[in-house]
Amino acid sequence: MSDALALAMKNISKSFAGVSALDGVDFTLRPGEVHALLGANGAGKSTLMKILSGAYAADGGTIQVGDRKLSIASPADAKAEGIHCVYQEVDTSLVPHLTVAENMMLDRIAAGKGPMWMNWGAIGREAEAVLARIGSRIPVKRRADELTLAEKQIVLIARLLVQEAKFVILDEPTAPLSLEEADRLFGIMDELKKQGIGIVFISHRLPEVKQVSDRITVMRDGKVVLSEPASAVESGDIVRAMLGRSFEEEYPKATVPIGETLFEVEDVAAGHRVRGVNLTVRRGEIVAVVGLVGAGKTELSRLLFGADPADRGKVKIAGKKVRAASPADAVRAGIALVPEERRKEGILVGSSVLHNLSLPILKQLSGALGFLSRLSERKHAEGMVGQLGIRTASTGQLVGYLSGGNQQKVAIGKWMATDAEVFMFDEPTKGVDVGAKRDIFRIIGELAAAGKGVLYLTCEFAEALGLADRILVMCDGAIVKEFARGSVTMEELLYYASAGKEDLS
Amino acid sequence: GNKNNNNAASSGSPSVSPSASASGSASPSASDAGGDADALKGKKIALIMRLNTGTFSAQYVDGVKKQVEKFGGQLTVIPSDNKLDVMATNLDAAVTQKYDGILLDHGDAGALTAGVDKAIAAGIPVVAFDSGLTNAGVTSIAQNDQKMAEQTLAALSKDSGGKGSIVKIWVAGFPPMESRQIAYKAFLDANPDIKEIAAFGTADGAQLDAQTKTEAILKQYPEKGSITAIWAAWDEFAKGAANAVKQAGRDEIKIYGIDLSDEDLALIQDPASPWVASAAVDPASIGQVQVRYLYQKLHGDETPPTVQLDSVYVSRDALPTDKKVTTADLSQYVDGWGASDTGNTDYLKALEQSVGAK
Amino acid sequence: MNNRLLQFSYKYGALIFIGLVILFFSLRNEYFFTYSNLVDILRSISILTFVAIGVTISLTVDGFDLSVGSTVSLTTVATATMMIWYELPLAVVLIVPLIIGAVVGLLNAFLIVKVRIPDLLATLAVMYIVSGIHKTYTKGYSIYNNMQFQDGTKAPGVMNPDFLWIGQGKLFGVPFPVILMILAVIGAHVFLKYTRFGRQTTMTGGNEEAARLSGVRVRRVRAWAYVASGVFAAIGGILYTARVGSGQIDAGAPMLMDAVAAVFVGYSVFGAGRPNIIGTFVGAVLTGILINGLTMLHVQYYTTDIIKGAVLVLALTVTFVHLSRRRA
Amino acid sequence: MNNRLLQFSYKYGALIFIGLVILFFSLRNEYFFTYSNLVDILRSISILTFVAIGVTISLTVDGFDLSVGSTVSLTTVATATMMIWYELPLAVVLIVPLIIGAVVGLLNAFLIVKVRIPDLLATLAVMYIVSGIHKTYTKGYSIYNNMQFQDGTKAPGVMNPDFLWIGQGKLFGVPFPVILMILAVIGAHVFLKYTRFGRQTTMTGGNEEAARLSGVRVRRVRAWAYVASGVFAAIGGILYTARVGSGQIDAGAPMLMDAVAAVFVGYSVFGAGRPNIIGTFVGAVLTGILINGLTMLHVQYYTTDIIKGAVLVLALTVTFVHLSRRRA
Ligand SMILES: Nc1ncnc2c1ncn2[C@@H]1O[C@H](COP(=O)(O)OP(=O)(O)OP(=O)(O)O)[C@@H](O)[C@H]1O
Ligand SMILES: Nc1ncnc2c1ncn2[C@@H]1O[C@H](COP(=O)(O)OP(=O)(O)OP(=O)(O)O)[C@@H](O)[C@H]1O
Ligand SMILES: [Mg+2]
Ligand SMILES: [Mg+2]
Repeated sequence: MSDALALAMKNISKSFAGVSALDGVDFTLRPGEVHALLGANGAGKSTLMKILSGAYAADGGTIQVGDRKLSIASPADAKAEGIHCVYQEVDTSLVPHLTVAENMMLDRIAAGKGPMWMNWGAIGREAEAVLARIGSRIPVKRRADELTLAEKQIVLIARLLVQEAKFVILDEPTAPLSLEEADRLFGIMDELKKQGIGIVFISHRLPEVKQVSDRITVMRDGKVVLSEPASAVESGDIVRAMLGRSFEEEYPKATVPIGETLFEVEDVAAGHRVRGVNLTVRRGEIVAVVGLVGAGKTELSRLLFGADPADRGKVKIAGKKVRAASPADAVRAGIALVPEERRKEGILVGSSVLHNLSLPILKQLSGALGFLSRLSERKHAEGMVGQLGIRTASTGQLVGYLSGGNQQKVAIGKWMATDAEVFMFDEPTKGVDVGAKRDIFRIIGELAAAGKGVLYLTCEFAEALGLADRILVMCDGAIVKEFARGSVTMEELLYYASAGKEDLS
Repeated sequence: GNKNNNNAASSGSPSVSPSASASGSASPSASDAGGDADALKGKKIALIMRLNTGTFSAQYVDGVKKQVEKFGGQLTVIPSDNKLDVMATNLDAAVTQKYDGILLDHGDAGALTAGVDKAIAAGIPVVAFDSGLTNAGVTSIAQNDQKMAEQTLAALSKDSGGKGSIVKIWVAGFPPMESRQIAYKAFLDANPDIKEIAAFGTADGAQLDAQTKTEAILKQYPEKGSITAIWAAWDEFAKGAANAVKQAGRDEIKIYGIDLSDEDLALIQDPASPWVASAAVDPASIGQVQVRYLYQKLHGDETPPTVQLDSVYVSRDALPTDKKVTTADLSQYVDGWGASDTGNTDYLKALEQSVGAK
Repeated sequence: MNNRLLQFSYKYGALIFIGLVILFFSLRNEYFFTYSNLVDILRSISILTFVAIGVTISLTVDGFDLSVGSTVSLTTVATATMMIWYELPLAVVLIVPLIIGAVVGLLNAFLIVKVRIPDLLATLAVMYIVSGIHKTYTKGYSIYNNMQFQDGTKAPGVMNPDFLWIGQGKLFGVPFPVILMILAVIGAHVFLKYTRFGRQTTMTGGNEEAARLSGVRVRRVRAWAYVASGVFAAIGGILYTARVGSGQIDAGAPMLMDAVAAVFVGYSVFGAGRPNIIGTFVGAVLTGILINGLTMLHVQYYTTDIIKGAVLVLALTVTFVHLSRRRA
Repeated sequence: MNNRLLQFSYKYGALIFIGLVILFFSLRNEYFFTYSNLVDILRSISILTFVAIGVTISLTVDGFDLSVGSTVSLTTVATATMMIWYELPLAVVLIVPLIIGAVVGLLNAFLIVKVRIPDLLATLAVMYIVSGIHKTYTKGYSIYNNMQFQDGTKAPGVMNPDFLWIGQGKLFGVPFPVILMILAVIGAHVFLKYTRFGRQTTMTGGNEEAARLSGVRVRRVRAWAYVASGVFAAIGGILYTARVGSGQIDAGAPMLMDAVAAVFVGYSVFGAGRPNIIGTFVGAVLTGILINGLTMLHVQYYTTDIIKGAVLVLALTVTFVHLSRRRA
């Protein structure tokens, strides 16, 4: 593990349309180490790694291995140097209508190495063998668009094994994984480490970072602010470095009086993904639905919101039956959903903050003949930006240019002025930094205090424990257990989420 | 619109006078006409067209259809959407499907020669209109495009006293258009006092395009008298130009067109319309004559390789003002229109009677 | 390059370009820049503009409508036959084509929104069907005053003069189709920009799923966009008939591509980079100016095509070079 | 409905449908199912198939190429003028059009890949330009043997008989264009499916970003797809000239929509839901069969359009109802 073989990025800078994203960043990765790269949203982690893997070109700086300078102008160049990356968004790396096997061999087909002609038989066998090595039995002939998120992640990691990777970048690989699946991933990472492969590991989950990494580098605002061996830093130091101030994780749920029953769900089901869910939410109450990834939380929220058709089930708001055949019906009945896939479903990245915020309340903002009042629209947006602390240059800014956390605030903010009584949040903190996270918790607390009902769907058990008045555990499409606030531990939640119905003995 | 290729066929060879050809082949006596008539009944005839839009085509098809029915046959119209490759294919298919006789409307020698040879080898007679075919055994009927151009241009020259500024609306790319251009050029050379001040035209959306562009030219020459006349080489152009001139109130400008359908005739008759004259062959009688020659071939007669149909000049002066005329009754007012007996024979007349009797 | 300059060229490039074209033609020909010629140009693009507004609306919800050309053809012959074959009153003559346009739009909407056939595929199929219907209906004949039928009888009717006035008349010295066009452009622009339903339309085009999850009834919005497209094409068809005074077969076929070209030129107006009504209008005006001006310069029609294509490339290059710079 | 049945109908629906159509026509007309008629059908679609293969390839990388029709027109007149105006040797006559096709493809590629104009917009502009060029080149005249020029002189050349053989000759009793077409279909299919570069093309179309990040030179791949599209259109143009024996103006214009329709029908073959060569071929065959068969049944040509549209709707409905079910 000498530094002569280490990969070093020196004095890297990059700006987008005049806005600096990276400013003189140094970063070193040694063979056989796991180097965690941390930082708040928008700190520049992904940008740095995209430069390393050739997806972006740096404005300045050098990349070298030992004393040898590399010129990385394209992903192909990076791969030729043995640098491979699993990007944050798995879907950007898979070709949906091709098979698992082909997706695994993507780089090889792309690289122009190997035979001119495709031997589909041999490719399939090789793919099966590689998958077996990491304990997966995904059928290699299945189309990539038929896989679950976790399976896609596995395919991408298997793809690394097909290559002769020397350096591997994993950009938030665990974000969509359950703890179990994450553990399996860590096993695979260990395997890679033993082979002398250097790994960059990006994650927002501090405990797992401490568990797996050898070294930790923290970025803030496009600069490196901390770089130490993992054993030498405490979580507190890391958070302080990320935010530039100290921070106590807090769940600002004020105790509010819980009112009468507001939201009743009876026997809602769709296929094998949601199998007859019953739940209630009362006024002022935050009910968390926790479960591993793929438990069916997202699907449940979509069914309740009318985004997908349910096979059966009844939904009532304040005792009145709701027939939500479409999201529009649900909105009219007083249900709001902040969906999990923020950029695709929560906001319109190509539209302004103003237009995003006013979309669900256009009716309130328009007068006779449906003409919009531009003045009240602007006032509303400005009020919301102030109230939620959305950081944006102006309300005319395109939402796509905001950072992840601020995008999420827009996705929440658009519902604030509606008549919604029931707010559903699906993984609202996914990929959101701790600062923005706290803002979001505060907003949720305020909603509860205002007598709304909140259904909070998450796979972050800690959030549920800190925030919720009641916790429902979901496993394999069904609610298997219910706990009141303070009557359950993280371990119990994990047990029921993964094992299901049997009682803990 | 109609597109033919005179260059290869008709213009080069002397035109056969209709009466000569008719008498040359009309040998059978009336007595065996009855037997012949039965043999000629129930024929399956294919009419393969390059293009089938607009009133001119529709009237032509009508002429063919009526005549075939009068002979007791059954007609299948196979248009080709202005695609020559499709037309060649349709010809091949008609041979494969063993029609008794094949009529071609427009097209192009290059595309059709091979297919026509195949048909003739298979014993299927072929009569073509405006196709420029020179295969042995084919009778090619053609309208005289140069003459139509000459007739209208001569009238233009006469009406304008041999001098003036004219606008030409014309498009290349279609053999009949190109023939008309030849006459036009000769005309300009021969009349140095007549000047072309603008020329345009496109086949794509012909009518509206002609209208829009005529408007532009009218604006460019706003003084009354600065444009003497418009010569439109195709009735689609004339219709558009007439609209533009009429709407601009430039009643001093006269329009001369070529080709004549019922639709055009109505416009020419309208005293408010600037379109005053046209030259054409009656589309229906083209069809009629073509069918007659095909039946002569079916009868086993020798038919001439080319038949030139002379065009007729039709001007508003010749038309009545008190009633609407159509191409069907135009022959009452214009000599040489319609009522053509070209290609008729005694046995064909007998055949018609025998079919009609049933 | 200077950044401000680039920004400026991006936003106003298309307009400046039109200005230069007008200047050029005005210098080359004294009659070009006259009131009556300019009004002529506007009148000449009125039909195209209506069709192009329809295309713009369907493109706004990210749906390409290839069937507008055949809708123009169908409504053209429908309008003409109602007067000439059946002598129906003016009101009927005006309303039925609009209904036809709406029905074609609904058919498109049904295939795209319900059956979920991608827009290009569905509207291509409808294009064939509608085009077949209009030719079958008239048996390939053009429709004109007292037209002659195959059986020797004549059609009883003629074009209603009030109807023709729609295409040929003037109001306060301005051709009526021009007035209609300007009203339509303003109306469509105001609608898309300043009304609730218009906003929902643009937002649906921006990201359908996100709009749906914000409570917008996106299927309804998309359906209405196709209906609007069909109705605008139908108005185009009515104007066409009134302008040429007869019902021509296949009249609308060449209009599709011209309308699409106008909409695409419009992408570059104010640097929008997306379909927008004002841009479409500017695109149509540019088309009209080019055809008029080049005709006065006696440029052959085929050369006009090259110039049209080159202008399109130029306008789009300015816009998209800029857009992709901003993105990168 | 039974799920297996649905799955089956989805995969084989289009093929079964064609089978039924063939059966129907065979029963109705004794001449339909004869060797010579079937061969005629294949020959009739050979040009269309070449153009459609080009469209398929560009659609494979998710790029719509509207310029193929005008490329056919340009290469048609280029081929004819080389023989008739300049009497050039056969080799030149065959190679130059291919180069022209490639150049048009490169122009498209440049605008789309470099300037980043969206595909539809760029190829529409190129369509106008190429169409203008080909008409300007011949001044709007069609090119035929010893054609007459405006100045009264005549062109020196005629079509080369060897050249005509390409479009009209037979090899082992099979028309040569049919042989060429079959080779092209097999070649393009094998290329896309079994070669590395072919897979890179499919990958790029499936997810450009993923392909790029895997090291595929996606810009190069997309560029080549447009070049291929242009070259296939050029072959179509050569075949067209050889088939009709003259250089017709605007010959290719109607081919665009027909080719697109064939490609779209192809989406439903084997339930691919995306462009694929075999599907395109099947789509072209279906077009040929319908036109041939319906003509034999004395169906009016305008009705054929309706049927073509209806068949397109049917084929697409089966595919996309299924695809959206799977998605839901
Ligand atoms: N393509 C782009 N165009 C413009 N700005 C960009 C682009 N990509 C990233 N940025 C900006 O660069 C900065 C760094 O973003 P980056 O994605 O690297 O952050 P990150 O640390 O990975 O955050 P996260 O934890 O949310 O993934 C942010 O301000 C972001 O908005
Ligand atoms: N469109 C679909 N087709 C097939 N399976 C699906 C589809 N959507 C979801 N699933 C599967 O249904 C199950 C429930 O998924 P869902 O997204 O609701 O889970 P979740 O608990 O919300 O997890 P996540 O944290 O990933 O959102 C998972 O196994 C998922 O892979
Ligand atoms: Mg990131
Ligand atoms: Mg989820």
